[in-house]
Amino acid sequence: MYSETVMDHFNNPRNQREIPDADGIGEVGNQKCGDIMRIFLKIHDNVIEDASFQTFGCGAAVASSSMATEMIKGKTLEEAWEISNKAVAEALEGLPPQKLHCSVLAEEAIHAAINNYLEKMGLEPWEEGEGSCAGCSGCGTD
Amino acid sequence: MYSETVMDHFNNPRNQREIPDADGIGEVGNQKCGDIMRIFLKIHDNVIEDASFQTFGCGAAVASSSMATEMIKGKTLEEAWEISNKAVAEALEGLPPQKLHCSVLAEEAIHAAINNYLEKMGLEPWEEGEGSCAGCSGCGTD
Amino acid sequence: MENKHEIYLDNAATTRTHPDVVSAMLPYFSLHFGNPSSLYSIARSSRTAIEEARRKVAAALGADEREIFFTSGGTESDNWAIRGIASAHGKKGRHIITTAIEHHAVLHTVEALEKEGFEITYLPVDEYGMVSPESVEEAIRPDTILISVMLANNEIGTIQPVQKIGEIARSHKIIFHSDAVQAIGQIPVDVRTMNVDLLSISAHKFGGPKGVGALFIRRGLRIDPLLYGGAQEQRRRAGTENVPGIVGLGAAIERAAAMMSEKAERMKKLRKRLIDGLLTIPKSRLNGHPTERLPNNVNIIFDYIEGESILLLLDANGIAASTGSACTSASLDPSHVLLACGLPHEQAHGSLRLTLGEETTEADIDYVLGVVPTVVQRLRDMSPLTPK
Amino acid sequence: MENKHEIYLDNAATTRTHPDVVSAMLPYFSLHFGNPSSLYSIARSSRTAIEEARRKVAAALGADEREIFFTSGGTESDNWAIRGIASAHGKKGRHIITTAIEHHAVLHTVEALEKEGFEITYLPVDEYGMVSPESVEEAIRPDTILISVMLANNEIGTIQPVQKIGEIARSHKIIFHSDAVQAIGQIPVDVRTMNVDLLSISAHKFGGPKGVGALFIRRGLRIDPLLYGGAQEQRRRAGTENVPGIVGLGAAIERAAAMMSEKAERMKKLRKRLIDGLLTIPKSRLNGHPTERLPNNVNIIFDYIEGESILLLLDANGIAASTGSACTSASLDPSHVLLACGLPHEQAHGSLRLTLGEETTEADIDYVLGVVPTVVQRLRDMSPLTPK
Ligand SMILES: Cc1ncc(COP(=O)(O)O)c(C=O)c1O
Ligand SMILES: Cc1ncc(COP(=O)(O)O)c(C=O)c1O
Ligand code: FES
Ligand code: FES
Repeated sequence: MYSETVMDHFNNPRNQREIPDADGIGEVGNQKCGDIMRIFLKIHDNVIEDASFQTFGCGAAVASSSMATEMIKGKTLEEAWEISNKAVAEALEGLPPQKLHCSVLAEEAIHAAINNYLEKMGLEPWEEGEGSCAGCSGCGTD
Repeated sequence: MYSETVMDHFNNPRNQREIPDADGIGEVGNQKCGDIMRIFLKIHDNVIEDASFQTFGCGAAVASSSMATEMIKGKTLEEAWEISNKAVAEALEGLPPQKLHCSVLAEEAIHAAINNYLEKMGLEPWEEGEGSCAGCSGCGTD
Repeated sequence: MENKHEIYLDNAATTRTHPDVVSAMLPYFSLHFGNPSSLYSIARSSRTAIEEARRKVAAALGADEREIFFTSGGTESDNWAIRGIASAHGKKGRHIITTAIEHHAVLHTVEALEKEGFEITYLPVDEYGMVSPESVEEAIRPDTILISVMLANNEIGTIQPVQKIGEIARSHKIIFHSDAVQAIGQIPVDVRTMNVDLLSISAHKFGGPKGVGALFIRRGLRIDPLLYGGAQEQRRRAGTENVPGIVGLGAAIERAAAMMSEKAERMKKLRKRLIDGLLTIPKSRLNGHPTERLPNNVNIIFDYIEGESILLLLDANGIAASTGSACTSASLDPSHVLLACGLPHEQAHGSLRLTLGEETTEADIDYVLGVVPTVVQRLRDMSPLTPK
Repeated sequence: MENKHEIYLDNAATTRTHPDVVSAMLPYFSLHFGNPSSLYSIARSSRTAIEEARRKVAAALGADEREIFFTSGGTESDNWAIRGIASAHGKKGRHIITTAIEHHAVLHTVEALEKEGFEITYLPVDEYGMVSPESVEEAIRPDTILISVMLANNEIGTIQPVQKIGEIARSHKIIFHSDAVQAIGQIPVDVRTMNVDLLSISAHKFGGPKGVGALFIRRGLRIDPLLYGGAQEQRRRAGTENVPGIVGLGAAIERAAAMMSEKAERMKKLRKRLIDGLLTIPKSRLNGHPTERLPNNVNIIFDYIEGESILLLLDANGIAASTGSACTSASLDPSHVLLACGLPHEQAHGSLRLTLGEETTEADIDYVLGVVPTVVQRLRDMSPLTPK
């Protein structure tokens, strides 16, 4: 059911660890959905120098976290913010329809971590655009 | 679905012919049911000396006619009258439930032929007892 | 086969599962036996096999693979199509149009709905068993929600003008179901040109195994499930998938489609030989349409004699045939199809159906043509109806 | 099987069709392929084979053979039992009692009836997944027409007190259905001592093929068909019989019944070894009843980690297992059974079900006991829920 890339990121997750002195931490998801994702960012001069994750969730959730952290490393905050769940899913070579929400979770976790950093710095949090859970039919439809 | 005896009587019907100078002829059944049975009797001194049949119908109808004519030969009219459809079916080593009405048809045909003889002789026809189509669920139940 | 002479001419009742089809199925019993819904790798072959079969069925019907839903056979497909639409669209209207000559899987289903307050129009057929598209159009009411007309009849082989009926249904925005159980492998079936929304098929009628079939459901059509439970088949048909059966259905339909036109030509030649030979028997008549009929179907009435007796004597001569349809052969009822074609009762009890198959040879036909006249004569000698 | 290490511990999802069962089925595809409803002699073997299978199923259930009706599987049996009773007895009353932990084939069917105006009572279960007979008695109303309680649960293996529930149902003259799909071949099943009127089984859960099952219908019970059509199965279940499948069901149930008590003993020993070993992992708990459970069922929660991830890592190690039930593994829903047992959501997402089979060995168990702790540790390291 999962692509080889998903299985590779699930079996060999990149950046799966805590960053104890993280500059921004974002946690999203809820236990009812069966997915919780936490993303840690180390930020210097508006650039994400390091990123890591912790995830309670299915294979797609783990792979999405792993891929997302890889994708944002070295990016500016603006660039990272623009990484959509679609981009994560595509980088993973696709996700089954019922698992798309897991990539949405990754997008949200990045946003949450960036906003956490911005708030710590006394800045305005950025606003969510379209996308995220809006286009996702995961929760509560059954 | 049929016993060996049924198949034997179907494949080698006994007494299947007309008796041109029959003393009694009985015809029962109707085309709607898909079964018509005609029984011919040659009667001497209250005894059935010869019996024969013609049948339009299924394997069970043919076998029942064949067996019934065998069973009544040499019998008195009273004895022949008492031969029930059950006796015919038993002599055939059983009939499938949905084919029991075919043996009923044979009982009725015998009765009709005897009464036809009695009427020809200016006698009262005998009355049907229980049994016959009463206990049969063939016609019109579907 | 148990007899010396064994000539099987009841391919409309069921067909031999082709040995190649059985070979295709075999690995899915004991080797790749995983539940297709399972995650782990050993179940992946089951899932892949099902989806491969779905592609094959879709290709044979000109459908999209997401429009193919596997069932337990033609009966379930027919029941599901009709009840599923009645249940999902019953609020919009409670009128259904069908024909007098449908298979019992359709007729008894609409009769059950009749008891639940639906109104059913049973369209008549002409003497050849043909439904007229005009009669369909005339029967349409504002509350009509479904039209169900079979593609080809199982008893007399008449092929209906479903494409025209489909056009009419579509122009009135009414859902159109067709029972194509007898048609697959015999005549081209294309769900788009037919304009159908639902189409039933059954594997064992074209060299596949018994107990598996499919329902084509046009993309976007709203239909309720017949079987509720697990999330299989896009949540529309619950139950652990019959993996070997589905693989067999796929293999059989691919095979049947590939050989269809060649086979149909051969069947038509054999059919002509058989019909011409049988009609030399006095007081015999062909049932069904002379040209618009399944290439393998022969259905003949011999006056004065009854169907089951013919079958038994043919069987004694090693010929497997049927009268009416197989599923009613244990019952006493005359053929509802022949009655609808206007035949009287005694004749509706007395038809002989011979349906050829890919294994049928010219020698078989000639043997049959040698046997039938004797059998007919023998039964006519026995019948009180035969004129002197 | 595709992997090096292949340990199949998902026998509740489906079992390997036993090679002896496949051998029994094989002649009925291409050799004795006749339609059982046909008259002629070549179809006789099909008819005989079906009736022989019916005797075997009846013998295994303590039923009369005329009380056994073949279906396309457990799902159809459950749907038929419930909908057939609702339809035949709906005028008498529209209340149905079932439990919160039934299989979806029961739950989604009664939910569909709910939309049609039936009222459903979903009985709660205790923390072990056990229904109390008292709660059944209390739920009975004058308009109750059906009680449906499964014999053994497919996720946690808990065996219900169906005999007592059956007594209560009978004393109130209410029809009682039990889904025994998971019980056959594992624990004794006798329809008379259980006091059931209807009982569902499915062949592929005990070494038979997928796509075939049966419904026991007590003699004299009035029930409507689910599938309308031909006159098969005493006119109660239409459709050309899946002869090979039915033969496989018969062969499998005979085999399963013969080896049951020996197998159950072996399963219980292996189960104990597996449970004891797994519970040495910190923060782990057994779901389901400690003693009243299927001999082959192990269901464990490991705190802080999620089910699918466990499965994927076990699969990478050649172990086939499941979380929840197979048919929902593609969905996101937590287990409705574990929620009903009172577990919080994150735990209802995280159970590991291991169901042993006749091929399971002690070495398999020991291998699993070597793998699971590493997998659990790895996922706990990854989880934001794991306390430091
Ligand atoms: C036209 C038609 N429809 C439906 C069916 C039912 O198919 P099945 O017996 O496979 O359920 C049949 C054959 O029995 C048929 O000939
Ligand atoms: C308890 C229970 N009931 C019903 C079913 C449905 O059986 P099937 O998948 O054979 O239709 C299953 C298994 O899937 C089951 O475990
Ligand atoms: S995060 Fe719960 S479904 Fe999208
Ligand atoms: S004679 Fe017609 S059914 Fe008895």
